[in-house]
Order: sequence, then structure tokens, then C-alpha cells
Amino acid sequence: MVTKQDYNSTDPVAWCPGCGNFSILNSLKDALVELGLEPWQVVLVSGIGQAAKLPHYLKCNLFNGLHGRALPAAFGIKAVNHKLKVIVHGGDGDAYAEGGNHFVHAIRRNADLTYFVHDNQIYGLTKGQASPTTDPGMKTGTTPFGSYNEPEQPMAVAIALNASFVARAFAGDPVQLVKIMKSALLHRGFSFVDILQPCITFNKTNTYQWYKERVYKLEEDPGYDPRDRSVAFTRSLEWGDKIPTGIIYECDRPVYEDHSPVSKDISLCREKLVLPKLEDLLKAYF
Amino acid sequence: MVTKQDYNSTDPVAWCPGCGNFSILNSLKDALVELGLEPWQVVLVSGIGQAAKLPHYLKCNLFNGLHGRALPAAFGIKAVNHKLKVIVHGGDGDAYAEGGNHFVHAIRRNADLTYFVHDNQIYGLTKGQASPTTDPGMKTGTTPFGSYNEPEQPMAVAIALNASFVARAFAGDPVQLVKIMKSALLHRGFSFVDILQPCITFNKTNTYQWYKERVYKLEEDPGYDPRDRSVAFTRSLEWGDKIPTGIIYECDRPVYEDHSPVSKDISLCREKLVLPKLEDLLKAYF
Amino acid sequence: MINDAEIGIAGAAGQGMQTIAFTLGKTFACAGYFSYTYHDIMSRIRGGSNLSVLRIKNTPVSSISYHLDLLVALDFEGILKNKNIIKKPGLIIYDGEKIKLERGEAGLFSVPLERLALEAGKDKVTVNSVATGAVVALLNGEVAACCEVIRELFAGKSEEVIANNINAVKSGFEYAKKNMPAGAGLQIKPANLAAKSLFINGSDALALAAIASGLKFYAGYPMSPSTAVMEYVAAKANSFKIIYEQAEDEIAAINMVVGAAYSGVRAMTATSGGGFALMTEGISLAGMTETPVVIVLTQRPGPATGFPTRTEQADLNMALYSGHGEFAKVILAPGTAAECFIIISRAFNLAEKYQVPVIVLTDQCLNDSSYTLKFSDLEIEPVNRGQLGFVPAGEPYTYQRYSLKETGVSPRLVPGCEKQVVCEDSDEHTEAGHISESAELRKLMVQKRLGKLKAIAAEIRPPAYSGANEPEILLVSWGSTFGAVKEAVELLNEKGVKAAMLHFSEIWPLPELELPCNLAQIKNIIAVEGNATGQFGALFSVHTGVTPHKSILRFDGRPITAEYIITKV
Amino acid sequence: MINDAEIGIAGAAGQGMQTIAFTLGKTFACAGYFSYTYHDIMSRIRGGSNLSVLRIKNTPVSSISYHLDLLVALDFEGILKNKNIIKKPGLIIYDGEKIKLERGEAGLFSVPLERLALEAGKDKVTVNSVATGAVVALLNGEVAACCEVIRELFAGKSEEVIANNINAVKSGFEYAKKNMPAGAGLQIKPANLAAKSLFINGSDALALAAIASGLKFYAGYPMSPSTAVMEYVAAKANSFKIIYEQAEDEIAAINMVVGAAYSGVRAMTATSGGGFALMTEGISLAGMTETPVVIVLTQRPGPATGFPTRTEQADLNMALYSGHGEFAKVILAPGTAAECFIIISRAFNLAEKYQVPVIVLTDQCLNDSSYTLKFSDLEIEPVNRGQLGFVPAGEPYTYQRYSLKETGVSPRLVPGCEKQVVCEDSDEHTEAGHISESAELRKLMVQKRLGKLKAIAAEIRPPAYSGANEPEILLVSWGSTFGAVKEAVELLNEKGVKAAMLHFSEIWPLPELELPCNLAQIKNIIAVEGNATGQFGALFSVHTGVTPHKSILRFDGRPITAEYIITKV
Ligand SMILES: Cc1ncc(C[n+]2csc(CCOP(=O)(O)OP(=O)(O)O)c2C)c(N)n1
Ligand SMILES: Cc1ncc(C[n+]2csc(CCOP(=O)(O)OP(=O)(O)O)c2C)c(N)n1
Ligand code: SF4
Ligand code: SF4
Ligand SMILES: [Mg+2]
Ligand SMILES: [Mg+2]
Repeated sequence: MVTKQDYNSTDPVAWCPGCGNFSILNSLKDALVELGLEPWQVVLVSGIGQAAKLPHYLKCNLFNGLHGRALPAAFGIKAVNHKLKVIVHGGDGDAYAEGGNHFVHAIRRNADLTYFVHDNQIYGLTKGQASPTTDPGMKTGTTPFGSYNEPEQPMAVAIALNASFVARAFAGDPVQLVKIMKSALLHRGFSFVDILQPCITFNKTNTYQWYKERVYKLEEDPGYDPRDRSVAFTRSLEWGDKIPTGIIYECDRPVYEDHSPVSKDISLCREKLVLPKLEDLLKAYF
Repeated sequence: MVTKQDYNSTDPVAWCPGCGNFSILNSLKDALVELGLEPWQVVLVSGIGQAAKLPHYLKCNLFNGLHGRALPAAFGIKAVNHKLKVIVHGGDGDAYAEGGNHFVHAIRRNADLTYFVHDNQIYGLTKGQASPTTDPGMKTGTTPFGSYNEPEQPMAVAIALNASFVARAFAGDPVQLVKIMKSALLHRGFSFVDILQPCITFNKTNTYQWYKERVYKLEEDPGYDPRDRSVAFTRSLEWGDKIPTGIIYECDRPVYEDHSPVSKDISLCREKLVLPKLEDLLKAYF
Repeated sequence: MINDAEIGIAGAAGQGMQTIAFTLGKTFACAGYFSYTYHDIMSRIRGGSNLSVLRIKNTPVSSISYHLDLLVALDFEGILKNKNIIKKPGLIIYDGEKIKLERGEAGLFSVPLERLALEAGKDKVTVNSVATGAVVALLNGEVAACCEVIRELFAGKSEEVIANNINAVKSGFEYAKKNMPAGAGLQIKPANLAAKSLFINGSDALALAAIASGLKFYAGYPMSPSTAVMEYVAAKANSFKIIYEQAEDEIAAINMVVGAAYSGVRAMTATSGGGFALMTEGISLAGMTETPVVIVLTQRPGPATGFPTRTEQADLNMALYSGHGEFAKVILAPGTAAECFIIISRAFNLAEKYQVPVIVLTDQCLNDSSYTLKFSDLEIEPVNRGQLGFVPAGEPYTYQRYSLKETGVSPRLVPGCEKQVVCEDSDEHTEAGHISESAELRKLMVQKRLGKLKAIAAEIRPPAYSGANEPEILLVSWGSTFGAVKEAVELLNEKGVKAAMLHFSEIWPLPELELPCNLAQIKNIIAVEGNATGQFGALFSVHTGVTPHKSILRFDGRPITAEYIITKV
Repeated sequence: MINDAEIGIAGAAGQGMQTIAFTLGKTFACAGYFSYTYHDIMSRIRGGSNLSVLRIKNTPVSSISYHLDLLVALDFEGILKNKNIIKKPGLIIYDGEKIKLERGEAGLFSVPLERLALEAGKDKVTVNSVATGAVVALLNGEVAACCEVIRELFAGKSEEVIANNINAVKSGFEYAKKNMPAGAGLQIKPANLAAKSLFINGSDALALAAIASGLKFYAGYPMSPSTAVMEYVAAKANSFKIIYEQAEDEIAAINMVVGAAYSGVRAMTATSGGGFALMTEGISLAGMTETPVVIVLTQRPGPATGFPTRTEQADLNMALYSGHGEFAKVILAPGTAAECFIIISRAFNLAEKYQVPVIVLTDQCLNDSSYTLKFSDLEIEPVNRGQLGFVPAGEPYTYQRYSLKETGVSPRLVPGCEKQVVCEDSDEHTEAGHISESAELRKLMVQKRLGKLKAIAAEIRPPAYSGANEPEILLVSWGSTFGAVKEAVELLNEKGVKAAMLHFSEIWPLPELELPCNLAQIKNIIAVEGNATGQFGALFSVHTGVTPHKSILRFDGRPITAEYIITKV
């Protein structure tokens, strides 16, 4: 039986003490262990940023690629190596700024990947610049007079793109976080979780306290139906005094892997490379 | 008084006879003339594609840049040269695939630009490959077994991003098209119009006839309120037997130009370049 | 009897000149000739003025001359634009019932294309087949062979369509046989090809070669003139168990390909200059993570959008220095469709053996042109996946992706092996693949990554040398100009000029050259290339210490021809 | 009395070593010395082990030696990691009440930093100020001057904070004065600087120089080590009427900049290797549309993510061959913060005069280091906007953006001029800026765009030469290594070795060199650069025909020092 210790990594953690990322890392380990996955069955894929360092901090296969480009790399990895559990971690800049286009199209593709965005509403690793989710008015290194662009609502955008699993979690509530992570990991298709993650060093507005005062759990509202797209959209816009957490939207959609006979049930990388004969290939050209 | 002839260009048009783009070109000229704009007051910006050739076909300032990159170029142009009317034309591939990230962030920025997307649900210039709006199942050069990705609903995405002006038009209805174009051009902030444009050569599914049978006008529904974001979102998902056209969503949002004292009311490019004195600049460093 | 004929088919985009050229080319290839087509096309779908050029020869050919024996003009513009490249006397085939012409310098032969199409083919669209038939007649070809080609070409269409087109071909053939001006027919001396030939364009050859080399993942974004490679793979993906995906942009494409290669399969993408520029960050990623990927860069004239449907060889330097930082990469550049097979198979082998990105440089001329190949000439290097492992070895969780080895090449392992993990990292990293900030390790890792270049250079195939033994003129060339340069050398040799060619199909890392001639003694070394700054010439001079005396360059979007070279030598 | 002192400040990220180094550097710059700081930092916000190095000299200095006279250790790790670069005898300042140490090879001087901070500064955070004061004492500096610097540094903070920090400085100063080990104090011979100096880092210098040169539009995306340039412009944007925008990615940034430049203003962006790779398509766009843009490329070690916060000079080739297709571009590389002023002003002038993209190559070492400058040494080239027009001329609607001129430079016009339109196109185009497919026009346009290089080369400033007149050793270098190479030459000269330096701050297009020495006669030409493949050395050899006999390269992420060079000469 796999245990949490199995996931221990010897790599020294480079996050600031107190950072919200620690809880995400810990919750991920819990979720993986509870799902009975072993380190070698999992690939963590990431871009660049504080969040994107996570894969180094637990033992597992990892591909730590370029800022903003984790999703396409993850797609390539999963597409040919189906038995792997492919999990992507990134920051809000990684996901919604540099990687914004891949986010949109990964949702459209609906491959069986899980995407955890550590949303600290700031660029952490580069020392505090505005991100697409930075609240208006916030002063940062690159918005010295206050951020003015409309903050992106990742939940709403994902719903508009008909993502098959859309959830929000809060790093300050690891119990719910583990639960949501497990649901996301069990979901077949592209599952997306935006995790509110306090950056104690560069985001002095959206602190643990700030989030704590605002988050509430959708699962506690028995009337809420995450399968109603319109309802989910309206709820996804809620941001301010109250911020909903939990599974905001879910739908059944064909999964990427189901479309083609190739991607359905084989792991190409494990098959012996049998080369087609040149004669056969060239038949049409004689 | 400016007339339509003033907009005539001698550049030979390279579109296929019968292409939906002709109607868009003609409608644009009508809209510009009706708004009393002269060719030199207008800059048309585009990327690459059939749609993106449009700026060459009427007399005006133009910047025909890279595939997918028209919006950032347009932002740069407008930001320093405020009196220009900056209009961007592009195809669905240009806008939602290669340029997908800029589309998202141009909406967030809400600069005073107008974006006309010629949505033929196909890549025209490169001879017929699937685009982000291609209907599922359609066979194209790059989807020989049928397109399978969830088609993007540009209206829904724009509403999720709280775009300040979101409309759909149909190249086969030039009267409505001109009207919508004028509204978009008069809107202060980022106005976005997705124009259903038959590609008679490569899209044999979504033909003039196909669209004609489906489009209906929102303006004919007196109860429809384009200022209600939730309602607009629900309506924006309508695609199939019925396709709404007209202004789907509108809202009041601060415009990019209003945020900073610099971008508010000057055209930097017209100001004489007065250099700050080095001594003054360096004061803090002595 | 002549040795060589060149036929132009001119008209507006959408009129099907490429199909005519292909059908004729294949007909004559099947008849034992060498045929070759080049397409001079505008970036538009309908209208404008395009020209497809078909060359038929009794010896191998892979270039055109831009001197037409025969012009088939499907519209008036086609005559206007191309009459100055018609040889004298020359002949123009046109539809005199649609186009009114006064007698020009070339002979005119009106064939009522549209009328015959409507009569024999029952549809205006069979005009092309009528024209094809007429040309077969003028070239003294066999109409039956041509009908066979038509049948194959239309395979999948209804029997009626096929029959109509065959009738149209026959009708054009017969009309021409009966009515062609006296002495207008061309009789090409037969070539003695023992085996049946293939007729194939560069794009298909590249895609096919990749499939034959074990391609298992392809992601790309359409971009002329590379799109046909992608569409070919797309069409074959299911039959050959290839995962194929149209990406949202080129950045996604290269990162998908890197991901798939990390995951354990042979992966490739193809693009053109602008798309490649966008991929350069990803190529640097492949360099750092030591992930084997193959990128086909099909050049077109730049900068920026440039001439989307024309040809140039101006992206060599960009490819060579693509990506930030320093790492080993390989650059190969096939000279013909035939060479695509060996080159692509080597691209995958070199990529996997050395765990580096490999760039295959082609251009519109190579990709869009059809070549006649002998099957026996085609070569695929046997698969060599280098140090790729599929089963875990050693103590649990001890595998190190970047273990430092003398050769710089560490054993790879497919992720998902029991009790081992595979860590690839874009930061500078430890042997285990975790982020490191150590100066000492950095040095070792840089040397590891760059050190591979020496071993790769030793594997690079030497340039092709042909022509005179102690040449006075040495033409140095690379990539798709092979055919034109070879022809130029042959023509110069025929004229008694001691000329030779040194042609590079494998560009980087350049090996030590062992040449049949002494470079220092050659009076006139001329670099021939399709760009304006002489990029390969400069590389050659740094590498050999011998600076070419002259460059023959072409950068107007059109292919280099033998004559272009000879007049400038 | 010594001429030269080097102080290391070591600790974990977040402990404020950079502030200590800066405060001390400025204090001594104000006192008439030359000071210089370099920061050896990890890519993390808190923890790890960083080192800031301050060098104080009585002659100009812009390099460090990695030999510390004094180490201020804010944590135990800082001692462990750096004790081997402390000179003998050397001294370590540390907080003996927090860190328990046994006597090591260097002298130890415990200053109760935290206790003094709590007592005098009323807050633990004033530890840095206590340490600063202690160092001032050890260096025999003036505490009042240091307090002045602190006051400026904390401008904007409350009076209380300022007072606390000043008290902390004084307390550290006094403690050290009283308790320092006998003979531990360092007395640096005064430098005779007449005017007051500036103390500024490369990033600020670049941003300031751009503002002083008329920057009106900046768009960028954060990327170490370039981010400070962006943040500086952001902070000043409103005061200097600059439109500044944080883009969603580097591709957006470069395209915004190209748009703004088309629209008529001076526009710039800054990034590092990976971001630059993404911008290369946009650079090609600027080349094709002939739009003047300035791109600052702040190098860090690659490939891929590499070492995000360290230094390297390995992106020269990428910059030189960036973008697909062929077009003129300019590459400049300032050697010091002072040189940023002239270089940036020239970058804008060259960009606008020749309507080309200009790349300014810097690196982490230059950007993050602070330099002492004399105001009188700073130079800004007067603005030259070339052929930019603001008022329409000629018949209505006759302006042609790409009119063919002998020089290759066509008159520009700001769009929005009455009855004229300005058309820029990324396709090959006519003089009017519309899509063209003409072979003839293509040739002319390629020649137009590339032809500018000759005129630009004539304007490029020659390399800096200094040292012996008929040198036996010539060090060839470029960019930020200026200080280290100069120092190496001086040291070699002092030792009686006939050495000289040839330093390039303007890299491309290289001009004809007129040198005070005959390259062919120098026995030992050595290229010194911060990369592994000797990129500039190769360029130099192609250009001059003289191949350097040797390269001294460094690629472990750390800056080249004089000693590094001398031991390898
Ligand atoms: C192409 C490129 N551009 C910029 C960077 C610099 N960069 C690294 S991380 C980062 C943003 C970090 O913010 P986020 O993604 O929100 O992650 P966080 O650090 O907040 O977890 C940036 C801009 C880069 N590495 N590559
Ligand atoms: C970087 C880059 N990638 C690809 C291309 C090739 N390309 C040109 S237009 C186009 C797509 C055209 O489709 P769309 O934008 O829908 O325009 P349409 O032709 O349908 O109007 C593509 C892929 C390019 N020019 N640049
Ligand atoms: S900077 Fe912020 S996000 Fe990064 S490690 Fe520190 S607290 Fe966490
Ligand atoms: S290919 Fe389609 S979009 Fe392009 S011009 Fe023809 S009809 Fe119009
Ligand atoms: Mg973040
Ligand atoms: Mg389209």
C-alpha cells in the first residue's frame, strides 16, 4: 500500500515559509495516496513560477517545462502514454497570461488531464507583478498606480468553453482541497481546479484572512446544480464579499482519447516500434 | 462629405468570387461613410488570412501584421495615436487559435478598438483546415476523420470576460451588418463583432443557405436585454437550429484610455518630442 | 527526338494546373521517363496567375529551366504572363473558342477545351482532363497510360466521374492527334528505366519517410508550404497508429512534441519560418531537457509573411542559432524527394541517439515539387533508438535522467516504469533532474550537452561531390538546389569547363571534410544558394577556412535553375 | 592604506543583502570612491544562500574579484558557503549571539546585530542597518554620509522608520568602532573625484536612458533579469508621459511595440532569452515593415529556463540571426551602466534613421550591478528621428511608405495625416505597401532592406582599445565583461606583460576596423566571453579574417573576473 512517505522528495523546498503552496503540496500527496497511486504512475507537469516548482517537491515523474507551456507538454505526454496519471500545476500567470491560449484549447480538447492552478493573484517568482487575476486597484511592481484591467474569472471562462470539470478550492481549507483534488483526479477528461493560494510575500491584499472571510462551500447549498451551465455561469461571477468554492460546473463531454482508434486504448510508447514497410506505404505512388 | 468612392482601392482583390468577405468589405465602407470618417482618419489592422487581406481593399491607413497578432499591434497603434479610428479585421483562426491569448487580454484591457472577426469556421487562406469554430464532425484537411474538439463559442467567451460590446452579424445580411458595424464603431471601448462569413470554397457545410435558415435577430425580441450578463450568456450558447444575431451583450466598463493621465487625452505621436533633462532624471542617484 | 521537354500549364488559381502537371508527370514517369514538376503559385485560392511547370527528361531531373517547349494556357492572362519564357518556335495550347488571340511569336494551337469537356466529359470541370489528353498527344505519349493515372487520381470518386474524365482525356488526345500543327509534336528519346518509378512530391515524401521511420506523434499548425506534410500524416494517422493533433498555435505544437518525446515516442512537427520562430523557445527546451524531437522547417521567402507560397533558403542561420542558450542540435537538408527518406530516418535516429532536437530544412521548391524516384534508390536507416529503456533497472527510485556519462548521452527511460521516476527539467539541473544552482554542476551539464556535437559530426554524411576531378570551378550548394546545380555542372562539363559540385545535405554539425579535390587549389569556388546574404557560404568558410570566391544567389521567390547558375558563373 | 576593498554580504534571500551592499556602495561613491556591486543570487524569494559583493576602489571599477576582505554573514550558511573566498587574514562580521562559531581561518568579529537592532532600531528588521553601520566603521567611512543615504533610500517611509534605521546604523557603527579587533579596520586611499558621483544599476540606467531619449511607449512581460527595466518605466510612466503596458506575453509585447512605432513614437521592450525567442517572429515583422523598435535582451544562462538570476553572454548568435528571412538589424552591447546612456540613445536614433529593429544586449551582471558614474561622462546622442514626417505632403493619397530610394530608407509618415494613408505590410509589398507577388519588385525590396547595413556599419562606433601599443596579448571582448577585461589588462601591464584590450560595445553590423595595432602581428589574440562556444570570437574571425588563438570562456552563471582571465591567459 502506498503511503505519504513514498512521495517524499529530498529536493529542498524553495518557497517562503508560510506560503500557501505548502498546503497544496501536502493536499496533493494526500489525494494521491488516498487514490492509491504510486509515484511512478504519476507525471507532474509544470511551467515556470513558484507553483510550477511543486513537481520537484514530491517524488514522481516530472516534466518541468517552459513558463506558460505546461498544458501542451502534458497533452503530448498523456497522448502516447495513456496509463500515466498526468497532473499539471501552474500559477495564475503561467495559466492565464503566458499560457492563456493553451488553457482555452486544452479545455476544448478535453484530454484526460488534471490542471491545478495555484491562483495567488500575483506573479510570485518574479517578485510581485500583476497577473490576470489581480484585483483592480492593487499596486504591484508593474502596476504602480493600481491594476486596472478587468480581472479574469477563470471559472466563468472555463464554463464558457464548456470545460467538463470546473472547481475552485482554497489552500487554507485542506480538507475540502483534498476532496476536490480527488474528484478532479477521478474525473475522466480535462478537470480544472483554481486554488486560491495566499502569497504572503507579494500579495498583501488577498491574504489567508481575506479569503477565509469570503469563501463558502457550494456543496453546502443543496439546491446548487453544477450541471446547469447557465446557473453555474452566474454563480461563477460571484467574487467579492462571497466567493464560492467546490465543483462549480461539470458536464459530460466526449473525451479526447475517445475520438480516434489510436488514442483509445493503447499506450503507444510501450508498443514495440513496428515499422510499416516502405513498399506498402508507397503503393499509391507507383 | 466623404463618399464611398473615396474608399476605393486599386489593389486587386484576391478573394474567390462569391466569397462572404465581399459583403463585409462593402458593409464596412458603408459604415465608415455613414459615420463620416475619412480614409486617413482610419487605420485598419489585420493579421494573416483571407479576412486579414481586407485592409488592402479599401483606401485607408493599414497595418497588415502577423497571423494572430493583429490585436496587440492595434493596441500599440491606438495607445499613442488616439485620434485614429482603429479597426481590426481577422479570421476565426487568426482570432481564436493563433491569436487566442490576445483576444482574451484585449477584452480585459478594453482599449477603444473595434474587432471584426470574419468567422467562416475554417482556415481559408491555407486551403481548408479546421478552426476553433469548426462544427464537430466536419472533415477538413487536418481533420480527415471529422473535427472533434468542442467548438469555441466566441460570444460566450467574450461575455465570460465581460467584454463591453459583443455582437454577432451575418455577411448575408448587409443591412443588419452595417447597423451593427456602426454601433460597434461608435462604442467607446473594445467592441467585438463575430461575423458569420460563408467560405464558398472550403466550407461546404456552413453555407449562405445554412446560415440563412438559422439566423434570427435579437433586436426583434423586445424582451431581450443585452445588459443582463447571465441572460446574455445563456443566449450566447444558442447555436444550431437557431443562431441569434445582433448585440448580444453590452456593459459599461472603464475604458483603457481612462486609466492613466497619459493615455487620456493626448496623441503622443503628435507631440513634439521634448526630452527630459538628464540631470533631472538622475536626481535620485547623486 | 529530343532529350528533354518542358511544359508550362498556366491559368488562374483554382483552374487545376497542378493536377494537369501531376497527371502528365505521372503518366510519363510510368512510361519510363524522369518527370519533375514545379509550381509557381500565388497566395490565393481563386484567380490571379499561376504556372505549373512539368519537365520530362530521359535522365534524372529535379529542376526546371523556365524555358517552355509547350504552354497550356487556361486563360488569357496565362499567355500574357508566360509568353516570354516560351522557347522558339514553341507552341501554345489554348481554347480558341473562349480566348481570342492574334498570332504571336509562338505557334498557336487552339483546342476547344470547354466544348470537348462538355461533350466528352459531360461537365465543364473536365476541361483539365481534355487539356491533359491534348498534351499527351503532343508529347507522343500513350493515352491508355494517362487514363490509368486518371483512374488512380480519382479513386474514391464515383464511376461516372472517372468515366467522364477518361472520356475527356481521350477526346483531348484525339482532337490533338488529328489537329495539331504539322511538326508540333515532341518526341522524347525514351529513358531506360528498368523498374517502375514512383512519382511523389517532397511533402508526401517527408511525411511518408517519417511514418516509415516510426513516427508516433505529430502536432502542428497549418502554414504554407509545410501544411501538406501535416495533412498527409493526418490522413494516415489511424492506419499507422499515430497520434496526430492540430495545435492551437506553433508554440503548443512544439511543446506537445517535446512532451510526447519525453513520454517515449518518436515525435515530429513541421512548419515554415514564422511558425519556426515561435517554436524557438521550445527548441531550446528540447536542448535543455535533452528530448529528441524532429522539426521540419519548410522555408519560404521572408521576412515576416513574405511570399507565403514561394521558395527561398534564407532560414539556415535562424535554424542554426535557434533558441536561447547553447546546446547541440542537428540540421539536415534533403536535396530531393528521394533523399527525404534517408534524411528523415536519420533525423529520428540522430535525435534519439544523441537526445537532441533535429531540424530538417526544406523549402517550397522541395515540398511542392514532384519527383520521379526509383524505389531501389530509396533508403531508410534502420531504427536506432539509442539509449532508450522500457524496463526499470537498479534499486527502486534510483534512475537519474541526466546521469553524467563520458559521451554526454544518459540512458533514457520511458516514464511509467515500475518504481522509477523520470524527471526532466528546463532549469539547470542535477543528474536526477531537479533544479540546481551549482556552478560546478552547471559547467559539467553545459559540457555534457555541447559535447555531443563532436560525436554527431563524426556521423554526418559527407557532402556529395560530382563533376570534374580537378575542377576549376567548384559549386558549393545545399538542400533543394541539388538538381539545378547538378545540371549546371553537367552542362558546364559538356561545354568543356572543368566544373564540379560539392553539395551538402547534412549541414550541422559539419564534419571534417575529406574531399577528392584540394580546396586551396581551386580558382573559383562559388557558393550557390537561394538567399541574399550567402548564409551557407559563410558557414562553409568558417568551417573550412576557405572563403568562396563568389556567390550565386537568388532571392526573388523563384527556384534556382541551371541556366541561372551558368550565366552567373 | 589600500587601493581596493571587497566586501561580501551573505545570507538567505529576503535578508536584505542587496540593500546593505547598495547603501554601502552609495555611501562610498558619495565619499568620492568608485564602488561597484554584484549580486550572486538564487532564483527564490526567501531562504537559500545569496551573496552580494561590494567593491570599493580609488580608480574606476566595474568588476569584482571574488576575494573578500570582509564578509558580513547574516546566517550560518553564508559563512559556510563563502569562507573559501575570504582573503587571508580577512574578517567575518556575524551575530555571535545568534550564530555559534568556532574560530576559523579568517578573523571573526561578532556584532550583536539583532540585539542592537532591537535596542537602537526598535525593530528586528533594522538588522541590515546595524550591519551597514558596522561595515562603515570597519572601512573608516563616515557614518553621517551613510545616514544620508539611508534617509534617501527610505524616502516615502515614515519619519519613525527612517529614524529607527539611522539609529541602527549609528549603533552598528559605534559598536564596531569600539569593539573591532585591532588592525581589522581597512583604510582605502581616497580617490580624487572632483564632482559628485552617481550610483546606479544597469537596469535603471537602461530605463532612464530610454526616457531621456524620448521613449513614449513601453510594453513588456516580466522576466528575470530584465524586469527591473520594466518596473522602472512603469513607475515613471505618468511623470514622463509614457504609455506603458504589461502585456499578456512577450509576443503581445513585441507586436504592441511594433504597432506603437508604426504609429509614430519611440517604443521599446525588454526581456530575457526565452521571451526574446518568442519575440523573434515579431522582430522579423519589424524587419519587413521597416518599423523602428528597440529590444533590450538581458541575457541569463540558458538553454530554456537555465539559471534565471545569473549571468551569461550566450544569446549573441540568437539575437544576430533572430527572425526568419533576411533583413537589417543592429546589435549594441553596453559595457557599463555609464555606456547604457549613449548606447540606448543611439539605439533609438539608429532604429529611426534606418527604420530597423535594434537589439541591445545586456546581461544579469550589467543589469543588476550598481556602478559609480561621473555625470560628466554620461552622453546622450541628440535625437535624430530620421525621415519621420508629421505633416502630409504632395497630392492627396500619393504617399508611399516604401518608396524606393537609393539609401533604402523611405520617408516615414505618422498615420492620421490629412489625406494621406500609411500602409505597412508583412507580406512582400509594393512601394505603396500593398501585397505583391512580383519577382522583380521582390529583388528590389530585399536589396532595399539589406542595403541599409552598409550605411549603418559606417556609423557604428569602433571598439575601445586600451593597453600596450604593440601588444603581445590582445584580449577581444564585448558587453558587460568590459570592467573585468580592462582590469586584467591593467594588471598584466603592471606585471610587465604587453597586453591590450579590444572591446566591442557595438556588435552588428561590424564596421571596417581601424586599429592602433596590426592584428596579423599579434601572437596571442584571446577572445574573452561569457559563453561556452565563443560566439563573438567566431564573428570577429569571419569579419577580420583573423581567428583568435584562444578563447577564455565562462559559462557557470558567474561573472568573469580579472583573475579568471589572467590565470587562463
Ligand atoms: C517566456 C517567459 N517569460 C517570462 C518568464 C519569467 N517568469 C517566470 S515565472 C513568471 C510568473 C510567475 O507568476 P505565476 O505564474 O502566477 O506563478 P507564481 O510564481 O505566482 O506561483 C514569470 C513572468 C519566463 N520564465 N519565461
Ligand atoms: C505563425 C503563422 N502560422 C501559420 C500561418 C499560416 N496561416 C496563414 S492564414 C492561416 C489561417 C487562416 O484562417 P483564418 O484566420 O480563419 O482566416 P481565413 O483565411 O479563413 O479568412 C494560417 C494558418 C502564418 N501565416 N503564420
Ligand atoms: S513569493 Fe509568494 S508564492 Fe512565492 S513562495 Fe513566497 S509566498 Fe509563496
Ligand atoms: S477560400 Fe473561402 S474565405 Fe477565402 S476567399 Fe475563397 S471563399 Fe473566401
Ligand atoms: Mg501567481
Ligand atoms: Mg477562417
